[in-house]
Amino acid sequence: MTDIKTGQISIDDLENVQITIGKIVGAIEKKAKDEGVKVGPTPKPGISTLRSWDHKILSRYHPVYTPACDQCCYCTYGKCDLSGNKEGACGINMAAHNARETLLRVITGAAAHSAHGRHILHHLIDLYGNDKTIDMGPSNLLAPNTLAVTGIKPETLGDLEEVLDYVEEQITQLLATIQVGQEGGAIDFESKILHGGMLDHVGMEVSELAQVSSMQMPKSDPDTPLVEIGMGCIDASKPVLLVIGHNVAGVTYIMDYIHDHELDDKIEVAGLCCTAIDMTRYKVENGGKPRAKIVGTMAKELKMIRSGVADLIVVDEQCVRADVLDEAKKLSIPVIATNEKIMYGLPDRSADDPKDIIDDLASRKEDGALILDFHVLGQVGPELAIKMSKIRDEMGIKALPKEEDMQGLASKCIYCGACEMDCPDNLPIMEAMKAGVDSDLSKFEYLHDKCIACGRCDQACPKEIPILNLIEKASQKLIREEKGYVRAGRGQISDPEIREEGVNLVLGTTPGIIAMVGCSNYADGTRDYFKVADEMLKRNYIVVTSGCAAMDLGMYKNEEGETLYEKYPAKFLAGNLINVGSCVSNSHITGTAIKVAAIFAQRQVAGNYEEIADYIANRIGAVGVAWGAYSQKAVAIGSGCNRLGIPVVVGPHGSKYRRALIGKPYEEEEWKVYDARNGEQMPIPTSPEFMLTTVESVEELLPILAKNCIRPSDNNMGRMIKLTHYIELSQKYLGHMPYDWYNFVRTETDLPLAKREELLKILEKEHGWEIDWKRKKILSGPSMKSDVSAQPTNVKRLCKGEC
Amino acid sequence: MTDIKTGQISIDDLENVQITIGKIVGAIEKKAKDEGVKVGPTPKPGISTLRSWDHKILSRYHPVYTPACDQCCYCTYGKCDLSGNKEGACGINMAAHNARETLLRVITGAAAHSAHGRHILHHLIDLYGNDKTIDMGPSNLLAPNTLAVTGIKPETLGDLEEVLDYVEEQITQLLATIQVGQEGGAIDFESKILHGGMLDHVGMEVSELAQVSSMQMPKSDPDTPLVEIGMGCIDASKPVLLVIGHNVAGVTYIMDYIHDHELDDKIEVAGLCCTAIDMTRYKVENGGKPRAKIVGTMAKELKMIRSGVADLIVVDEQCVRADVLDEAKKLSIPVIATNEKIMYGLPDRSADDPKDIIDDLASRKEDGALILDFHVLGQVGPELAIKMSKIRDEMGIKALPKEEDMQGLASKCIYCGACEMDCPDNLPIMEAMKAGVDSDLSKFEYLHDKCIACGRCDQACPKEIPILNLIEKASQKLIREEKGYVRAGRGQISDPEIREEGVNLVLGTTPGIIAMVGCSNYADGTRDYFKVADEMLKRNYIVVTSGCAAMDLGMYKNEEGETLYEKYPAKFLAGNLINVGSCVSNSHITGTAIKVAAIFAQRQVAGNYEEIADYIANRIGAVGVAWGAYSQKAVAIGSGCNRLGIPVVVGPHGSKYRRALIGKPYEEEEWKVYDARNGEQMPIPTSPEFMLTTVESVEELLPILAKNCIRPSDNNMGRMIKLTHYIELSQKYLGHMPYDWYNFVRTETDLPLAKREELLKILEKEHGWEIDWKRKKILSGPSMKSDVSAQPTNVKRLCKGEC
Amino acid sequence: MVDTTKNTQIYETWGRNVAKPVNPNVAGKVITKAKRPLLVVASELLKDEKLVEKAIAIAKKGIPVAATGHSITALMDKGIDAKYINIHSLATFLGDARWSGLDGKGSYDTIVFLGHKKYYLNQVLAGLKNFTDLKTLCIERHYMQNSSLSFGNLKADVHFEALDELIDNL
Amino acid sequence: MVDTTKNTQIYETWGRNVAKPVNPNVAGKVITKAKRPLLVVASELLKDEKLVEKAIAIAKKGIPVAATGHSITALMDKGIDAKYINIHSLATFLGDARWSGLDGKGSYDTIVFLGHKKYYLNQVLAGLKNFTDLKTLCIERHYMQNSSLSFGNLKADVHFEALDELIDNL
Ligand code: SF4
Ligand code: SF4
Ligand code: SF4
Ligand code: SF4
Ligand code: SF4
Ligand code: SF4
Ligand code: SF4
Ligand code: SF4
Repeated sequence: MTDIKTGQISIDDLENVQITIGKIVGAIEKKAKDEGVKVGPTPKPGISTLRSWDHKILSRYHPVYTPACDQCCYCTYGKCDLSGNKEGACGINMAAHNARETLLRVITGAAAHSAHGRHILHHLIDLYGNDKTIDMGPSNLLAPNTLAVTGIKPETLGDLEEVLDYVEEQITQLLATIQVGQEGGAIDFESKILHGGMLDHVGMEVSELAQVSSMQMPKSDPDTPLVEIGMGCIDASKPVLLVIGHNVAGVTYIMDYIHDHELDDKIEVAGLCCTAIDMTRYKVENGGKPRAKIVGTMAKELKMIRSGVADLIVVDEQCVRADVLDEAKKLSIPVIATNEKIMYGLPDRSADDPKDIIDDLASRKEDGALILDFHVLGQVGPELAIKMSKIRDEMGIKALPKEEDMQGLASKCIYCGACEMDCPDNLPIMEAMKAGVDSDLSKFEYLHDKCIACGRCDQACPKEIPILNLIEKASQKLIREEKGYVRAGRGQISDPEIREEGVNLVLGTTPGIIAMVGCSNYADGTRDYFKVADEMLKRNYIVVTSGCAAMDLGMYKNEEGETLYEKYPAKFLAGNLINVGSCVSNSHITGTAIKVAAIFAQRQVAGNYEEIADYIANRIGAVGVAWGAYSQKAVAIGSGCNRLGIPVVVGPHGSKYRRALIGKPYEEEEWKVYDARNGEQMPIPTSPEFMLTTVESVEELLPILAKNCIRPSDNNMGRMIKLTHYIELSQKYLGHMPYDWYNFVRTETDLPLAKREELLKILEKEHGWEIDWKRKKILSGPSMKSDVSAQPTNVKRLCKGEC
Repeated sequence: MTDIKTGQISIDDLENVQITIGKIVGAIEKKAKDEGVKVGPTPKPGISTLRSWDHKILSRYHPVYTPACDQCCYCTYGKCDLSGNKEGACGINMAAHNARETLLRVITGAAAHSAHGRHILHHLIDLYGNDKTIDMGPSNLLAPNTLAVTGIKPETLGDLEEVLDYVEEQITQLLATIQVGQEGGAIDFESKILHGGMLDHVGMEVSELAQVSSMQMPKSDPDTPLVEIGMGCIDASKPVLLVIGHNVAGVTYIMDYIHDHELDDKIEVAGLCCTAIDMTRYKVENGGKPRAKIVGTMAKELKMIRSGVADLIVVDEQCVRADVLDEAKKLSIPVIATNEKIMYGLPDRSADDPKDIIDDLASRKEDGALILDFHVLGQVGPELAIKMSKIRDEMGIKALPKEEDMQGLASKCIYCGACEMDCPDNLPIMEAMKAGVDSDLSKFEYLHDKCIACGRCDQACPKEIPILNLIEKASQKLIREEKGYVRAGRGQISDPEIREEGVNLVLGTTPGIIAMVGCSNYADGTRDYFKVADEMLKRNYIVVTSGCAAMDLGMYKNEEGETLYEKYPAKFLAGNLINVGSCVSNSHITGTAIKVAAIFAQRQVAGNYEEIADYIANRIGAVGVAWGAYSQKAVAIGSGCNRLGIPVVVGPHGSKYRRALIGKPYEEEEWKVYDARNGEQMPIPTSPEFMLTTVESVEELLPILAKNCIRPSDNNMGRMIKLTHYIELSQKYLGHMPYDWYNFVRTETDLPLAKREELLKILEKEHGWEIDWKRKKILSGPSMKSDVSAQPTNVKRLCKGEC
Repeated sequence: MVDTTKNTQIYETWGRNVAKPVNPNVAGKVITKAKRPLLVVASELLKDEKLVEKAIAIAKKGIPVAATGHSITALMDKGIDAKYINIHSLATFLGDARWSGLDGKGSYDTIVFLGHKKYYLNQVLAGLKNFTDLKTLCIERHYMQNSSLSFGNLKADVHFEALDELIDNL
Repeated sequence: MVDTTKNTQIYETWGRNVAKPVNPNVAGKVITKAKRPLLVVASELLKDEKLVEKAIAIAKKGIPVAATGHSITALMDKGIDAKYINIHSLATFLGDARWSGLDGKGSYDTIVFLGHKKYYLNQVLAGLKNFTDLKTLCIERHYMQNSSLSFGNLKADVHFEALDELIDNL
């Protein structure tokens, strides 16, 4: 037996040497132990390990299915008609099948993030080696999700491989259960959904740890620079290199090439979706200047391409329209695919001479190329963009219709209604056509912000009117003004910040964290999101954001002409607006909650998921909002939040996720927890009221956000603050006092000071509570006691006296 | 740097020790090298690594989409109407989306097999340790798929973990591409499908290597015992313990308990689906006696449960009806779930005292239990079955309707047609009802074999007539006679067998391998499959079978009262019938093809997938038939065959897989390969004509099988034999000479001897070929030369003079 | 009489069960015959003052109203029995025999919808259709295929006419 | 006249485009007007001798026949232009302008189906519907929703009547 303590091991000849992955897993766990990381009961949980925790969540938050289809088409026994909760040929019923469908979508999202993580990790290990230290700024708890789930405390890039091995194994296990003839119980598909969501956050975290550590991205930096955003900020007079996607690995070579060849001022590099965000984080650590501009979200992709401004499009992975190549071709824009996940059938030119590739694309001999070698990509990208700019100018490429053609195009409309029926939001296109005939383009302009540029109307129109192009042409003035600022993604919340703010969060004196995340499939345009953030920031909530949401929040200015990012600082403090970064940075949001449990509350993190989740569920008033969520990634992120007890709201389109988790406030028995001090049951407020639900309008959303930040652990000051916001927001946006406000009152000190007398009167009159009017005290009425030292928990074993 | 050559490594303190999975991967590859295994150009291929090979296949075999739905419902931008190949909101069109759907189903199947592999591997490593040697019988090439794909030559169970790490990583990568906004090119989704299929065979192989090596299963043994099969062979007078699923790990504890407690004669252990097959392989190595009976395929599940014969049902994973618990409950049959993938919402009793579990289930306090601890399972299973047998007898449980109630039930029918509309095969149920009213049950009996027991008719009937029960009751006599024999799965084809038979296969003198695999979703009952096997065996084809197909083939007897297994030996020789084993044993079928390339043709295997596939595609006349394929696993298996150039036929229900790969015989340019001797192009016969297609009836199938065994490498004798069968089968089943037989004639010696003159006349008259009648020689006409020393290849780089 | 049953064009399908198209008089009868009907209105109502009027007119016939989204803002102090509730919660509770309704008086049997986003309501209805026995009636401008009964696709003015006729039939 | 358009009940949906139900006389006209029709028959034909007769009668009107499955066995030596082909191959080739037809005389424009398994034909039709411009006409006993035109669901005797009427209209 050979024992090695330190140093590098190189194994030249493995004959008769027994090394197994399993053993190394054990070794790494042992390492954690040796470093004083006590590993909890559930490192690397399998499908069933945390099942009892899930069943606890699910006993309060009932799975509600709103099928996106009455049929199942998984196998050739089918299609099966499951309507009315019938069973299909394999015996599965509608409820279980919809849970299965949701699981499939959740693990698709988790796979997208994890596969992204695997790609960028391989790439960065190739560049910097396994020993490259993970550095996230002033933090000892670098990888909260990873540690809580796997028990592994990664310190180098190399350590992350094992983490992904685990995630991939579990995703494969879950994908297996999608196979016809596997799980039959809806409730156990639900548990698997939560498992998949949890894995997603580990996958995201790995991606983020790798890139922040290796790419000189900001590390827990509240003072990151402001980045220009909007279609209006792109300087079309320069060659424009447009990047679309989520994985910044390849484009860094382009950015470096530009910088090294002093082309920074000669070329406009702009991005769509999360690659854009990460481009603006690349090398801006310690005051670096962002080297790219942001165009916006997926809802801007087709608009931007159709504008014809780009001279070259580079795509990587995720949230890239499938028709980029076709659309670009029409406007003589070459496309370079740079990632195995999206290859568009393009010829693989990775091993070719950059000059040949540039020639073939510039001459339009080829519409595009697949380039997986980033050195080649780095050179081809900028040089081709410069070349194409000239060529396309000379060709006189015209993108949108000419002013003078607008009326004619509108006149072609036969008012068949196909476009409106096919538009995901049933936007009033025919009205715009009608007005367009009279050269009134204002109704097209009106559609611009509401339109998510999906292109379905174009596909539907029997007269082949380029509807989206009409909208965009009519909105040229708007678009020119469409510029704002986003604060570059700051990365993790640091340990000192957690130490400072943790207590306020748990006691409720900071009224809550509103995490505004997700995609751009809004029901009613982007400005809604601005309204939500503005309102909640004014009310001192911490607003955390990322990805597409973070971008859209930067597109608007308040009355003073400031964007929210200019107005609000980005520390982890009440009333701050924090852009953590791209989609994979969402792991910082759950990570923050875990860090509060770990750092403020000193809970053991490693391999101790249930206890951490239980802590968060009962004490941290955070609500996620993915108002425009459309992707499988979004539902994966949401499910990961849910397993930690963090509720998530999605906009109305989110109903197409097929499933929600909704509590029943009228079922008193379901709103109880244990007091860990003695194992006795105690009632809790009916908040969060849901784990996942849909909401129809932002006016409805705002009071819901305030209400669902209420937690059992609130002290009286905290509860008072939260209740004040709930009542005020209900009055402001729904025009009345909420019906259930009194349910959250434990004692008179929970009542908003200014309205205390008035509210006490209501409590007496309408709810029959007994009031001692002399002392202005509540004598009887509340169903809960105010006891800040109570230790609410859902987990019996965590109570004193239990195992 | 510490270098270790041999011995065990235990790493007690990993501080500053740099070990990475990646490095160990490198080390294992190095090990392979040191052992003289040359690793080829593509070990552990990523998504794009074998893309150029795929594009070669796909340029001849065109993806053909028959959508199972006109819509896409993947994300909340949708549902999108893609009809007419329109684009959805993300820009994907119908073709690409259908390729994506197929990919999703393929990787679901691959995940099912790989997750099964991971489960059983973990379990067996726990039992036997990492060092347990992989033993598959007389074979040096133990793991042909694994070696060809990954370059790893696994020798112990522990070696297999890395193989699964690779598979899981790639499955996750592929699953990521399902996410909205990833791949847009149908052709690249197609390449990903083939990648997924390839991974599936590695996943299956790992499962099989692990179980055969550790569970005393037959190892390349052509003389395995015959096992009783059929609902008729179950002795209902004993306690019946029924096992359903695919993963034999848990049930081995039950079998051992029974054996150790000398209960073998006191309890009837029977299985459905592949667990049944593997139960009959367990400990039958070297002449062991099978310890279980086989009931049959998934199409027997509901029939068997509804018969009420079982006293206990134990389920593991895959191909288990989702309603087992509900159905069993109605007949007071307790259900034990034993695998995380199927938990049915049952309470986890893994840590409980077996006695308590038995009490709770026997008293029907609980309908079932989840038991993940196999020691507990081993005890609970048999004891509970024995107990329940008595209890259920005493309760007088009646399952099927009584004879005297049949007419009454049939009379309830209002002839609404709902059942027939909902029946996957639109079986004539109303006719049977009509006759049933007159107490004529023969029409119900007629349905028995055609009915796949999906239960959809029951779900549909507004009068709640238990239709399936009527069918089964009417078929009691048939069912009692439903007994036959299956030869227990023999495992791999050994190296000596390959050495002996390889030349006949490549030259065509053994006319081909017909691999009859897959599930039981037949269009017209099970007897069809028997007909196919019988016909092909008589014609000296090698028939290889596995899983459900292997079971169904054992259910019938020929005129002499013999099952095919009794009639035909099980060596790897012309005219033999080989049951390799369960579903995961399908890896032996592709493995055999790889072994022919490796052992007979001496091709390098390790990490040399393309060359191996190219060899097989051009030289090995094998055709897969999955006549009743219904599952995602089946399409995964088929896709894996396809990447190796092995064509696959599925029955008509297979059209619901949405996609086929079909060649165009009229496109001459597409039927050319290189001659590796000089790089020149040479025409090839239009066979295989497809990589994946559907066929309507077995009468149509039989000539197709014969035709599609033709390969460029056939010598004249071989071609003559193949052509003879093609012509004869066309005449026998389609009533005429095939239209294209002459396309396969290169010289007069390719012509069937007995008919040579007649055929030469036809060639002269109808096709204008020039014949030298004196010498009976063809002077001109054929589009191909006969040149056995030609070396057909699709891969330019493999030609002499190329890199 | 307005014929509201003609144009049942749809963009996507859920399955083989689709809403029966109804005319306003039949719709009126369905509501009148209901033991305990509930009118569920939503925020799209606010886009047209006329629609608000119709909703109020229906409610005035003594039908309790669940106001989802922020539609309640238009219905307060109008002398009708309207209460705010989130529609996803409402749909969950509607299917639960243990829920005692918005007013504590027990469960509903016929649910009438007006003023909703088309795609959102169709999802909500998909849940009700598959997991409850409730009768659902959509009196929207769009054909709501997942309802039990629904108007077809109507022009705005025809829709108002139809609503008037329905109100007359209550 | 037989009305073959009434019962278009289906078990599952593919999407919003469904076959237009046609009566036999219209079906006859469609075939007659076709530039180059093709009758595609399949093995279910063999289950009923009468069906075979009808198929032959249609073919005798000069319509070439693709015999899929093993249906050719009933059509040989009947003086009609019938040729065996696998239906999945046929559907692939039908959509390919480069294919010159079963007889080398070029592509077809109207494809008539008879004697197929319902689920199988609907899949084949799903391909044709989405990826070709061909007109497809199903004269089956079952309503084939993925066809351009189709009979509704018919009883066996009505079906034969309808076929006769169609034949009379050729
Ligand atoms: S689940 Fe989706 S793809 Fe399947 S039938 Fe329904 S809408 Fe179509
Ligand atoms: S998985 Fe089940 S419900 Fe779905 S199509 Fe197959 S048999 Fe039907
Ligand atoms: S592009 Fe805009 S207007 Fe057109 S369908 Fe999509 S969202 Fe509606
Ligand atoms: S689809 Fe085209 S023609 Fe029809 S209403 Fe819309 S814009 Fe007009
Ligand atoms: S993945 Fe694309 S086609 Fe499918 S629903 Fe989403 S946007 Fe529509
Ligand atoms: S159980 Fe049999 S008869 Fe009933 S629908 Fe299924 S296959 Fe048809
Ligand atoms: S569904 Fe029931 S009532 Fe209708 S025809 Fe079939 S058996 Fe008779
Ligand atoms: S052959 Fe098919 S049905 Fe049978 S066990 Fe395998 S996957 Fe299941």
